[in-house]
Amino acid sequence: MADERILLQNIPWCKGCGVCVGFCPTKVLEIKDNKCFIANRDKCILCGQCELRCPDNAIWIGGKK
Amino acid sequence: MADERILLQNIPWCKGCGVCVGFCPTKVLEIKDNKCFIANRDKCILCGQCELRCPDNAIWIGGKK
Amino acid sequence: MNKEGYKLVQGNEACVEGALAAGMRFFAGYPITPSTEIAEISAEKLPALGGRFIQMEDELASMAAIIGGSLAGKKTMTATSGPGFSLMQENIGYAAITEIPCVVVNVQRGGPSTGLPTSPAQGEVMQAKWGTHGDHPAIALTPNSVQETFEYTVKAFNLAEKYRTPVIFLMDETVGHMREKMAFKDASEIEIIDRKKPTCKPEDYVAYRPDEDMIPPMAPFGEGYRYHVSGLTHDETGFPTNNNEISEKLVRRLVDKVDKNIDDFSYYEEYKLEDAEIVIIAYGGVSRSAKSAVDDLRKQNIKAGLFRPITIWPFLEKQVNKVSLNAKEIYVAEMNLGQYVLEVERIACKNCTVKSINKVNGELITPEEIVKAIGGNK
Amino acid sequence: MNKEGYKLVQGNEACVEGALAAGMRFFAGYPITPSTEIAEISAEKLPALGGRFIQMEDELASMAAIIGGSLAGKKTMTATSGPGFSLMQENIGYAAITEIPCVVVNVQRGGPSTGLPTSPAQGEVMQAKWGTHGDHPAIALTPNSVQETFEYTVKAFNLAEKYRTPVIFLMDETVGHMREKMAFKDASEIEIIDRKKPTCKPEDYVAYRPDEDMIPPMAPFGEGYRYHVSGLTHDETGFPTNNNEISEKLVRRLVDKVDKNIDDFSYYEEYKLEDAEIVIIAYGGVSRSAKSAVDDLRKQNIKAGLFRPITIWPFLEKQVNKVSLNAKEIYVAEMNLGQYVLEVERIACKNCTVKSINKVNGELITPEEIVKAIGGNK
Amino acid sequence: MKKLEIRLSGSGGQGVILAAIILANAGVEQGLNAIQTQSYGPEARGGASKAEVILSNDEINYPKITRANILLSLTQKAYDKYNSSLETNGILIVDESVKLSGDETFKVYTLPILRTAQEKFETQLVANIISLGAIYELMGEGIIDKDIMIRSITERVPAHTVQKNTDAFEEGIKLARG
Amino acid sequence: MKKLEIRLSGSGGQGVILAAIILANAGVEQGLNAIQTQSYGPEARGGASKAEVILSNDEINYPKITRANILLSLTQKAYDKYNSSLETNGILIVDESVKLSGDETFKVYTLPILRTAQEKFETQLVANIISLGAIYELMGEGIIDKDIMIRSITERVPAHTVQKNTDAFEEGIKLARG
Amino acid sequence: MNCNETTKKYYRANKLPHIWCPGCGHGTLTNTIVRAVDKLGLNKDEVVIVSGIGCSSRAPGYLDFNTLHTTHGRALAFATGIKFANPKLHVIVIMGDGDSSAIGGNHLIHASRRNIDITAVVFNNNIYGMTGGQFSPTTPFGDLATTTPYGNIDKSFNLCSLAQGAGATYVGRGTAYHAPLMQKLIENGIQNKGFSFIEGLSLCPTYYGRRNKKGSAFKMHTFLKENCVDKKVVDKDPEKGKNKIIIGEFYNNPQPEYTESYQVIIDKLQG
Amino acid sequence: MNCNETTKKYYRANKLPHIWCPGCGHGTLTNTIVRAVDKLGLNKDEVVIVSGIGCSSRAPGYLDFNTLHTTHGRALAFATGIKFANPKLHVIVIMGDGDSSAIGGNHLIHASRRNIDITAVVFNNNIYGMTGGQFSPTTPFGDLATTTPYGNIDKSFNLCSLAQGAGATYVGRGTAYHAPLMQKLIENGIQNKGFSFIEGLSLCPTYYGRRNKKGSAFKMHTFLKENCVDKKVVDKDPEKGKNKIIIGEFYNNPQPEYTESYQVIIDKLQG
Ligand SMILES: Cc1ncc(C[n+]2csc(CCOP(=O)(O)OP(=O)(O)O)c2C)c(N)n1
Ligand SMILES: Cc1ncc(C[n+]2csc(CCOP(=O)(O)OP(=O)(O)O)c2C)c(N)n1
Ligand code: SF4
Ligand code: SF4
Ligand code: SF4
Ligand code: SF4
Repeated sequence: MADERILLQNIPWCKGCGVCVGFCPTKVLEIKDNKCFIANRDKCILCGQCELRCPDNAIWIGGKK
Repeated sequence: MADERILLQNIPWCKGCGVCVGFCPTKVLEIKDNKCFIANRDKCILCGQCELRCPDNAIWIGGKK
Repeated sequence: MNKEGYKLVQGNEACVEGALAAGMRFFAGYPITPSTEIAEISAEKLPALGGRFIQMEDELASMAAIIGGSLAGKKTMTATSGPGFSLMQENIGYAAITEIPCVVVNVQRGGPSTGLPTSPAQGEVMQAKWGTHGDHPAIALTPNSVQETFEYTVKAFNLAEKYRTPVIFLMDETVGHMREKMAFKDASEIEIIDRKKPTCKPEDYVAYRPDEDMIPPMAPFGEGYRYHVSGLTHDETGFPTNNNEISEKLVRRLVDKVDKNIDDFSYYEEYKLEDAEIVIIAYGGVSRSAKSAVDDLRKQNIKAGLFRPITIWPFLEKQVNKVSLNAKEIYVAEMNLGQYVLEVERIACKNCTVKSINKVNGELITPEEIVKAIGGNK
Repeated sequence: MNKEGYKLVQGNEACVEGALAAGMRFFAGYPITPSTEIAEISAEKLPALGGRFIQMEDELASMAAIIGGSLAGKKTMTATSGPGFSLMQENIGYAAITEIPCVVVNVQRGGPSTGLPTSPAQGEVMQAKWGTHGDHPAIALTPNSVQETFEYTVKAFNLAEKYRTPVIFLMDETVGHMREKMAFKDASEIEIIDRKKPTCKPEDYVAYRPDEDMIPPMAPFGEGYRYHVSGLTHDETGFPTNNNEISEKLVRRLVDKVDKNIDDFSYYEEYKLEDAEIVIIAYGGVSRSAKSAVDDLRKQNIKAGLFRPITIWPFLEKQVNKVSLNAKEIYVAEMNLGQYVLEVERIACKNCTVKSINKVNGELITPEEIVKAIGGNK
Repeated sequence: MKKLEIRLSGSGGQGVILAAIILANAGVEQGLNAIQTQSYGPEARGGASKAEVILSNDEINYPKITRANILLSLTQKAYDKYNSSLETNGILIVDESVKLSGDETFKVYTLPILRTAQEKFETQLVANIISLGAIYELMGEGIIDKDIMIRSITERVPAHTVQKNTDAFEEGIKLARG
Repeated sequence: MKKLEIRLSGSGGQGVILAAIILANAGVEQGLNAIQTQSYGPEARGGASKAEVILSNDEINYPKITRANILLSLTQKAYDKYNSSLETNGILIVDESVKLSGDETFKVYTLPILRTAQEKFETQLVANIISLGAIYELMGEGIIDKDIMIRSITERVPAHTVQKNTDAFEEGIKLARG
Repeated sequence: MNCNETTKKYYRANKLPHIWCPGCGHGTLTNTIVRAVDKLGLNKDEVVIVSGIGCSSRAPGYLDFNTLHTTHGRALAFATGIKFANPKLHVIVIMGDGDSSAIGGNHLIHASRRNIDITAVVFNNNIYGMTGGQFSPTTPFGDLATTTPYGNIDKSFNLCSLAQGAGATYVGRGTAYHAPLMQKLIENGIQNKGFSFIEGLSLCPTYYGRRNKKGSAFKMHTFLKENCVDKKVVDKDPEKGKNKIIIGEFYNNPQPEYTESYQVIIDKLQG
Repeated sequence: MNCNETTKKYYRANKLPHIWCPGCGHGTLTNTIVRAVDKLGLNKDEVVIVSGIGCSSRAPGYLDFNTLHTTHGRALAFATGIKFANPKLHVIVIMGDGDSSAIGGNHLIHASRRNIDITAVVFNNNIYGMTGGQFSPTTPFGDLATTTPYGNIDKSFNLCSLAQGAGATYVGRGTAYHAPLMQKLIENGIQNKGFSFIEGLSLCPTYYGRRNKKGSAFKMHTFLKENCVDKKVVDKDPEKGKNKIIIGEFYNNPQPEYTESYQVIIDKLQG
């Protein structure tokens, strides 16, 4: 059964610090216009590193919106 | 050559705490009227315990007055 | 206890008895002469009542602890003297802006600095109002007898609870250390005021939204009303803001809730004032000498009277103004170099002469000294 | 630096430059907005001059350290803001009773408590006089420009040294953080006063025996004059006493040496006062708005003028009285709920009406607000 | 009785403050107005110690003694310091060890208080209560009932010393009777 | 010139305060009266940041701006907050990313400041100095000499960025010239 | 509320984003506290979060508990009052390194000594963040700060040793990078009936990082990753601890708790 | 002056007798300082003695040096100012246990941390003497004091561990009974270029002794004699330290001194 969860963001909370970008093992994320941007959603392995590391609770793995 | 030194006191400084009395190994000292009193000067062996212990610098071994 | 219910009690002890009667169940303090008995007696009496005493590491911590204790729902007090009072100032301001009720007793001794630790003085009258930084409300009461110490400690708690503000109980060594008769009052004879609690549901609670009386209801931590408390300028929700309008409104309300209600707690004594041309103003220990002096002066056919503020802060403007309208001369007698007199002058000097009788030598001003200063014999 | 010798300088920086020019060689402090630059710039500049900067663990320690440093012979300073100023009070009283010169800078921000850390206010005017327990002397100066910050920091040191007393340099965030032109003065253009040292032999030195000017010469520790310094009430030798007469004499002298010499350091500015019927009294940042307001009012044919105290404590009784004799109305404009106005009222209310213009919202009072309060247009 | 001002002086540790408290307490129990004060000093340890009691039917305002009606001095230092504060026709009670200045205008009772304490009770600690007995005796009759005094002592001294102290009180009365 | 009031606004970290300081500094070097202030806020981080400069031949009393003659806004937030403070015939300089309300009465210069910084200089850090160039250009001639401006920049930016910043300044002038 | 479940449950999401700078470690550390509370299933109404003043001390404002933002350095003294007045409450104190160990050092050692049941969490970023980058008692020797323009000459505290030496009965150190460890330490700390001290190495890219050329927030995380070793590892092989920062659980030694000891007195006198 | 030679040389004999109670250990401990200074032959003009407030803190008044009696708890902060302003001075600080570790705890740990060349001597009588017998942070568990009428529930500090943990580079403990040891520790402390902490167990027969039925001053001396064991003895045979108070030199580990480190900066900038 495929994981129903997906990478979610709260863009206004994101400060573009790049911590998630650095930790993402599969290079899903990039910084664009000072915000985190999901550049390669398909590469996401739902490892949760971004969620664990984001100081701003601005990115997480959650139920499909 | 006999030790020229002798047990001396400054009575006004003495508070009669009895510490010297307790430490004197030869029972030279007594408390009388709330002051240290040299009851048995002849027993004094000039050990200096009283001087070392007196919190009030009120008794010491010194040159003959 | 004698037939009329009196007992010989020390002033500092009376303060504790009053506090316990008022419902104090938490005391945090740090020893300092001449207030130490207040801590010691609290340590002895509180636990039997289910109350708690803690000796903190210093006065900064003591003040912090009673604020914390109050927020957790207890009526709390600390007691100190000059040096400790200076150290408590920062957190007194915190209690003021966060509106957390508590009572701070200062048994005044000779200053400045370590000064004369065992002698009476009244050097902290101005500090009781101006000691902490920034504009803030100030209530301070000053007893002049053991009985009054009991009764006004109760009132100090009542005012703290009612107005949600720290109240300074300003004693002096004379009153703190003297023993005289005191009537222990029964709980039923004493008016006790408890802080207003929210009646709304927790989700509707806006922690710093004042009722019409300018005072927001206060929920103790732990009862389901989760809210935020901060010493930063905050809005009605309690969260920091630097909105100019809200900031101004907060500080003004804090001060107004006390100042505009002064009629509710204008405590004072008038003695032979009806026809007085010479009015002595005195408080605390000195007022006892002043009363004797009035009697002496009257014997010399000098129409003297006494106005004795018990509420020292806010200043009893209305009453002092009235007194000054009928007086020729006002003499303010204080064990300091002239503190309360500054406020008296401000209000009264349009109407009459204001003079100062001061003493800072570590002794209570005597009736003779007052009589002499006023120009009577003896 | 431009041709006329001006440079753009921040107020807090000017304070350090003034201090260095005055001879400050020791700074102890603890960071706090909006005074922090004073510590930072001191840290940077002192060692090259052989001076010393130390960041202490808190403000209690900072105040203690500058007293210690001064006793060891250095000119010392600390800088803080409201919360830290409250914490320094106990030891400010210690410096007062032991007569150890030092300068305490308070760059005022919004209070009470943590309040509005980055906004201007003038909430510590009364605290600067009454913040520590017991009767004590108080000198406080208030600059209103960067240039003046430089110059009056020098004077603050001079007064501390001359009168052997802590001097409060009461800035506000407006002045501390603003940048404007400032002329760096050459050492030769600046009057520098150093503390009076004993000229007698060590064995004849009586540490607290005042000369005729009420001030005892001061020997730094380590130069052969071994003596005792205590915050207890002491006699001329510096040793504790509870002799009533000596105690009274000490406290009175401490206060008198300052109060009775007020003519020596009555700093103030008068602006268009000659024919003024409406007098604005303002100081620090607000006085700049007040000056603009005077100009605006004059344009509307309202005879307005400005009296600006730079010496805030002791209160400039003589000058304010004179001003009040010619004025119809005095308006005291302050970024607080009315502090300096209390003293103005005390002195002036016999002679004219005294009104208050207050603002505690975290912003500088504007010229318009003053004009409006006075009843002018705009 | 309108007003009775009593000063008790001695050296720190002699317990004159406790004696004063017992007396004031008895005054209150008797239904009088009573006030008790004492002087502390930073240097009080070992120095002169002073306690005061005012008894009165009327309200007592100024809480300190202006001129004492009765002065107790257990030590020379205390006597030297306070004897001038006794009113002209007051009563002075001193321990026999005190040397008088000689120009006393008031009634003087020189009593062997300290010696009695040591000899009869084998402790200096009761000197204060012996003194209290003497004061009580000389204070005048009918001001405070004796059983109230005894009760006051009983309440305020450590439980295991009650008997000794009430005995000392009686001894003080005896000494004063001469 | 009697008095020129300039407000620079943007978000925290964009360096508008430094730009203001450089401008005020140049004013003083020019021999003018100049005053520079800024607003801090406990929440300043990330929020709107504001700096002000007043230049005048006369003494400057009230140190804050009443109505700006020139307003720079680098962000929407800053524009929204401050645009009402510009005087009717003042000059508004905004980054192209800012959406205008549309009812501007004043002269508006919409310039690609942030983009230019990024594209030409590969760093947002010079946006403030580009803005300064634009302000300088639009401020009017003869108030401050250009070499004084350049010197002021040179003195106040980190040594290794002087060239970049003076270039940015020139770029700003160019942008404003259109 | 657009956020994950724990955030929804424990944060005052309408107060977000918080004021911390981009990449500030304080956000990550705050999350470790939230997760610990969640894990233990504490009743939100009975949790009190107290802080002093500083960047770190802003944390309580974002958390949906009973929250108290006090004066600089005094958080533990306020917290002591709360806990002693109502021992049923779970009291967690968040402090900065300056807050807890410069101005607040005395309260730290005394709360430790009393062993009062409070869990103290220090967000240690080696600098005073809120006031713009002055050195703190934990700034490493030689480092730059606005008040050490020539390099820091102050020795720095080992906060864990200090707290343990003063009497804390649970002591551990985690980091913003080692978030799971940090969470576990906090859970254990809360469960310890007594004073628990947990140091969390944070990171301040804005002041400490920039001035000392530590690179981006991510780079600072990497530094923590590479330079910290768990005590357990070092215990086995001390060589591995050389020139490293030791993290992990240092001390866990329950002793009589203050409010309980006092309750014994109350019970005796009332009983 | 009717007294022995050291007293004559170092005391302000006209201020004697001091105010301490009969048998108070503070007098004896003060003498150990005087003898240490004498032994080292320090120039009296260059010796500064600083104290806070308390019975112990009255000591400087009796000593013929540059003497400073400050505010309660702040002695080390004043002393830091003195030493830092004029590093040539020998600064000795005398404090009580309350003075140094209750209200003054923060300055103690920070002076220790900075390793500034000050010799701190604590007269530890386990009680607040000056204010009449309240418990202090060193009052043993269970003991009586006016503010612990039902027995003390506070854990007590080990002052030496606290100072050492905070960074003091010389640490030792003596007692009023072990006067010669005490003197030696002080000598070593003064010679250590850095912060030295010496605890001297004192005795307060008046408050601590009386309330806890410890008997006469002499009996209290005897207690110290019988219950203290030197660290050296315990190091050899740990059994001997069981239930005893350990005394002696605990730590002697010179490190860069604060005023010297600062001088390096001055020299570099002026250089
Ligand atoms: C009494 C007092 N002194 C100083 C300050 C100023 N101040 C606010 S926060 C702070 C230090 C912040 O550093 P830290 O505690 O390490 O926390 P961080 O901001 O780094 O998280 C200081 C000095 C204050 N608010 N109150
Ligand atoms: C700020 C302040 N708080 C309290 C006091 C009162 N006080 C004076 S000495 C003292 C404690 C004395 O105990 P300790 O330091 O152990 O010394 P000791 O008297 O036992 O030698 C206290 C609480 C004070 N003087 N100042
Ligand atoms: S870690 Fe969070 S705040 Fe930082 S860039 Fe990623 S989503 Fe944005
Ligand atoms: S030890 Fe000293 S004070 Fe005590 S009795 Fe002996 S001589 Fe007197
Ligand atoms: S200044 Fe440092 S500690 Fe403060 S929010 Fe920014 S990164 Fe975090
Ligand atoms: S009270 Fe105790 S410490 Fe103080 S002098 Fe007396 S015996 Fe010594």
